[in-house]
Amino acid sequence: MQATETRAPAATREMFYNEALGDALRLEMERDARVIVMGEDIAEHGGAFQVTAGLLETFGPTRIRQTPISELGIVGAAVGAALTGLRPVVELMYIDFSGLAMDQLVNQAAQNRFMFGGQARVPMVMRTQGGAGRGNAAQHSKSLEAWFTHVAGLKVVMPATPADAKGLLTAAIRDDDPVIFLEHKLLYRTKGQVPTGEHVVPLGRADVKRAGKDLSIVTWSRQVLFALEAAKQLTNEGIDAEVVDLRTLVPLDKEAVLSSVRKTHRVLIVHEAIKRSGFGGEIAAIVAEEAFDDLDAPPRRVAGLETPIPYAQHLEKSVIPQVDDIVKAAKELVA
Amino acid sequence: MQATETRAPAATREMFYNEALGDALRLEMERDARVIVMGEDIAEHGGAFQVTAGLLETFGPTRIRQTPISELGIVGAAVGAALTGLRPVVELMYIDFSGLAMDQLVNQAAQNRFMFGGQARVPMVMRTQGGAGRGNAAQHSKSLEAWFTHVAGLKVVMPATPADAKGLLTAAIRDDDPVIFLEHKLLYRTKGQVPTGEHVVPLGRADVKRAGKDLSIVTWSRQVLFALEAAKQLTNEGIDAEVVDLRTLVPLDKEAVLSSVRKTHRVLIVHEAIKRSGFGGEIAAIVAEEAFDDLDAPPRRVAGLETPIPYAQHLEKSVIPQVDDIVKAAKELVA
Amino acid sequence: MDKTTALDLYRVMRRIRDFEERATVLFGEGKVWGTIHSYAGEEAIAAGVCAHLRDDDWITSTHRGHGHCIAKRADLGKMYAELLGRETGYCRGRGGSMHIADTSKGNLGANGIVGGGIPIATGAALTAKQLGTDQVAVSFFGDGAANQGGFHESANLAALWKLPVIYVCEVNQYAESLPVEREFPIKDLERRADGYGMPGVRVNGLDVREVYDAAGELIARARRGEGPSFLVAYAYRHEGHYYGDPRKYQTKDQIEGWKTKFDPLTEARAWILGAKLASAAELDAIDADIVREAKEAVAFAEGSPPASPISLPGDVYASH
Amino acid sequence: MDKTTALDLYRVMRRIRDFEERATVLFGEGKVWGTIHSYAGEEAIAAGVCAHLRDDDWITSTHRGHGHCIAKRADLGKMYAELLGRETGYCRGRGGSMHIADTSKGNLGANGIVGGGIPIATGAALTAKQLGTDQVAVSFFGDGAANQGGFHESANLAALWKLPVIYVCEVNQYAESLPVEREFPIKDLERRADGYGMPGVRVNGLDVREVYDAAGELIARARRGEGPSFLVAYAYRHEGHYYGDPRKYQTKDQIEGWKTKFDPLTEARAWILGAKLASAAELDAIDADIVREAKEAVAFAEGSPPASPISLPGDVYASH
Ligand SMILES: Cc1ncc(C[n+]2csc(CCOP(=O)(O)OP(=O)(O)O)c2C)c(N)n1
Ligand SMILES: Cc1ncc(C[n+]2csc(CCOP(=O)(O)OP(=O)(O)O)c2C)c(N)n1
Ligand SMILES: [Mg+2]
Ligand SMILES: [Mg+2]
Repeated sequence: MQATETRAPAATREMFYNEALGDALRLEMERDARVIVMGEDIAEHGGAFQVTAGLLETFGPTRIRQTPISELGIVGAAVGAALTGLRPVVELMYIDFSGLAMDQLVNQAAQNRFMFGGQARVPMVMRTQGGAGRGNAAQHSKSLEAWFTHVAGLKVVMPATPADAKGLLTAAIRDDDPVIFLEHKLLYRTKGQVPTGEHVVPLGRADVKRAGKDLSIVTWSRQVLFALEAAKQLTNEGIDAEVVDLRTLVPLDKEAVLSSVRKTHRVLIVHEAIKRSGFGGEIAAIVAEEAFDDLDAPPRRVAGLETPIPYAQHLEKSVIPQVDDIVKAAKELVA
Repeated sequence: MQATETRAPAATREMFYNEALGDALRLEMERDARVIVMGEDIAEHGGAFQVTAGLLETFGPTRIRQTPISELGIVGAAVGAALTGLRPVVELMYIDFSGLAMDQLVNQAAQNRFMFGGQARVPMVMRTQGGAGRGNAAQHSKSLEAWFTHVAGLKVVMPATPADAKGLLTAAIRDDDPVIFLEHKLLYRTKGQVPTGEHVVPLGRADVKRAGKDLSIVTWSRQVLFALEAAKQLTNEGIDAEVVDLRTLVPLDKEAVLSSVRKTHRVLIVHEAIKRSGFGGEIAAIVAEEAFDDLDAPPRRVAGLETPIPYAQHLEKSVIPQVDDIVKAAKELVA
Repeated sequence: MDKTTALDLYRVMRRIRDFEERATVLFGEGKVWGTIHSYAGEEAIAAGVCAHLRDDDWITSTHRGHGHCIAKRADLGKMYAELLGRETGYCRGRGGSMHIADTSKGNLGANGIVGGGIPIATGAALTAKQLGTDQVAVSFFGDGAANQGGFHESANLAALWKLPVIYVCEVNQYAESLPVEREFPIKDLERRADGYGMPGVRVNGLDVREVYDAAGELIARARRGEGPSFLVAYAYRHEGHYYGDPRKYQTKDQIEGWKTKFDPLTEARAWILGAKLASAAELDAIDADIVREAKEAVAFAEGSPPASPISLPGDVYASH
Repeated sequence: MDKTTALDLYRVMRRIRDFEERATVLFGEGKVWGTIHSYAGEEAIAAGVCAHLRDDDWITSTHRGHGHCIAKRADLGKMYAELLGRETGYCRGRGGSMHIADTSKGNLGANGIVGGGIPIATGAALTAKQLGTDQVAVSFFGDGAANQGGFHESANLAALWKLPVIYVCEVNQYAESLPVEREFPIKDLERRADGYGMPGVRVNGLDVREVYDAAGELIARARRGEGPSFLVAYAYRHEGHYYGDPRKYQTKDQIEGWKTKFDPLTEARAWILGAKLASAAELDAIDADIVREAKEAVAFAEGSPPASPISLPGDVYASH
């Protein structure tokens, strides 16, 4: 089963990103009794980022299962539950903790279907959040999407807006494969119009968040907001940037990237994760391989410095891409 | 401290790759009492791939510490031992098991120095092996080097030959940072001339294993052997391929790659890991970014298919690059 | 114990032993690729436990998983076909010995990660609890796996939530080359159950009656909603860790002597004959039956087409 | 207990309390970035344990680590400087509250990964064993961390190898919003020690004498080469999980009442006065001293330059 887009979006309402996620969870839990949520701090407290706030009251402690601190055990239990008929959504508080659960995600969830010759499905979602910007330092600020994209059998989703967050989480829950759903800690309190009621954004479709003709900025998650701001500033310089929000890294909407590049002939890839072996390398490689002759300039990446995330605020800012960095790179690229 | 190259290599002797690794361990253990080895099955049995064979007899069970099956605990103990004065070498039997120990590698070992403002060093080596080709299926055959290269604070080494294996392992043990040392299960029984006595290959230096002028094949680990074989076959087609063996992925010898590409104007990147977000994407991106105008053709990658590794022999072969695949891609690239 | 039950147990044990012997031969002939791990010596455990399980109960198994699979009533032809890398194998040749699963019988798979199945069985038990059924999950794992963190986390979770899962630890004296006394600082592993407030029961894993009785109680308890338990069965690994293990770490007695000194099949036969539950002829007839069915199964496997090429993304993803 | 020891314990506890109160104010003033976790209510544990440790003994600490750091005789100025993101901080502003380390005093660092320090302390103990010294390692961690797989793996390893490590579990009634009775299926966590064949000792973590005595024995035992142990200290977290925690999961009594009902400092004062080890005036003088030194420390921090820019690769790699 793969979720298909809802045609006529209902009315919209302004929501915070975390609220939109909570809305998706609530609707899917109402729709399907097999959907349960597991994780730390998700019940009375409503989750470290208040995504599950209020769900305990509606669904009770058997469907909103607050767990002890046992990441491997929890994720593994979700794998087992998914294999046997539930559709668990696990909240892992910080993506940095995924190192503890990687075995169950990579050796089990991702591979079960293939290893068992198609006998199994693992319809689970692991929601977690990454990124710097709150002074949480090196063990609570990483961006690790590239790890998951390098695993055959996982899908990887990274919404940038409240509406996409809701629509993609709905699709992820309905998907029959394990989905790694990556939020950003600084997006939770961003606002946007979100369709009320059922809202599905199919996995695997990028979204051009701003059309432009001079260069393509390919990005995802929080950097979409930075890229949009940069694009705005760039108009002052007479530069018209297109902003392509990948939304889903796996499956990748390669055609969206390539067709944008074929139009603008220049590509700037922006992500918060460290540059070395970040997913931006993959995008740059694909563009270079498949749109070489369309490029009027080398592909270029703006990404995090190759360092753990420091604590002090001015240091933290200095190691992850800022709007200015995007503007500067875009200008150089177009020059 | 960083190891520097030994100048006048002593006499050489033909050794298997696993023997060369054992030789490095033995010499370093003789040289420095702080070096200990920990891992599963490494004592009487000599390790799953016979790298530590004979070491128990010489160094006894306190320095050749065979452990229970507790990957997180073992790797974490190595971190603690390294922080306090030992220089542990951990053998993790299969790289696929690193999912269990990722937290200690990534949140602790890699980041301690930075997080503590330079107070600490973590001189440890995690040796493990990856790759397909022995019918061990999806949980014992992965190539996961890209994960480790995406972590600030780790170094990543992947030797292709017995001599490099010995020299790089020596350098890794002497290095003051955590080094992920990745062997390949199908290299252990390959042979080559290896300097006897002390032999150091500094980290961070690629090696041109074959000079050529028509294209650069950039690769590492077992695929170096495939690339050399392909280069041989390509001479029949009048194609003269250069084979650049990266040897160390972090730190990367970027200059070696770029200068080869500037000479040949064509680059083919080959690795066994799945292509999506493999380290080849990083190389392709760097080449595209920094040698765009030198390229006469798009960069190209030959890599594993995006699937877990299947069991059956014919299937296993079908999902990882073979010599023929390299030959074919090279011909197309040069055409 | 009644005759039918006794003979069923015997039959399962013999079927497992026969499978392991035959798989070994096939491996020696170069027909099996990769690695295989023989369950010989431990048959009473899988047989005694799985006798209480319905097809809708779940198990998770290990790298040494043929026995669990057979005890959970797998089709032998599909098992052999998998070892031979055929399209008719349980995993269409994609999994091999270390990943045989049979979801139609509730076997959630052998596992190449030591301890990997423990959290998964715990999750299956959560499904039963969540859906309000009386299904149970059993996780089989070795002594070595008991030192994995996943065991600790799962046991705590299961006990906290009173999940219907039985953790069955098969102490076969080794984790690869590491003898059990170098794995644990304690002798009686079942003591660990107390730390989770669950029953810990020790059984002689050579005696299928003892396993059967103890497992029966723990499984019934789980079905009644009384929560998880820890069953520790002590036995001996007859063969090396894997086919081809040079066994440098073992004495001659351990290599040769154990097979006869500690053999659950010999014990089962002696018990059945002694208790006059069946005659030697009846047992021999069962043995013969098993050989016959095994030969048919191998023939089926050998006559089957090789695994079909990998098809992407369908082999990897369910939704695409 | 002699007067010096008693007053030293009191002094450390008071210093910790003062630090937490002052850090809270600084946080409220927007001078501290990120998150802080107050150790108020648990001071007797760090003080009682670390009193037995030499500078060359090691500890690993937690996200709630200020107390351990201070008890291990850290420089307060460098601690405040770290919270304020200054170059003179322990980690040059790179670590912050959750990563303060002081390797010169054997503090191998606070840790943002719950349970992350447990294997590391075990490894430090391995160093002591390997080098034949009588150093010991202590791992402090919370009740929540006791359910991490790393605890299980480390405890087994340490007991097996008789490593000189003491696992000190600080049961402060919560793991974030999860109350202890929803974390464990058992009430007496110290029972888990038996599964590793190590002593498990329960102490009242509000009573610094009790902690001191129990820790003294276990540490001496470790120094004598008799192996690891598990010390479980029960206390109460006075503040929320972190600065700003809305504490929706707690009652008014838990939020307000616990601070006074379960206060190790009140208890220590009462004990010292009751046992006539010192007068109220002497204790007040200590308190005043502590305020003075704290003010100096804060002034040092506030007068220090901001953390210098990140320098690569030197900040990340030692060899380059
Ligand atoms: C996580 C992990 N670590 C190590 C291994 C390698 N390995 C395979 S089987 C085995 C021994 C397992 O011992 P035990 O659990 O007692 O099972 P047994 O083989 O004795 O049945 C080891 C170490 C593995 N497959 N997975
Ligand atoms: C591996 C991991 N999981 C979850 C968290 C989030 N977290 C931070 S503190 C905490 C609670 C820890 O509880 P406990 O060990 O009892 O320590 P306490 O905070 O009570 O001192 C949690 C869940 C984390 N930091 N690391
Ligand atoms: Mg065993
Ligand atoms: Mg706590």
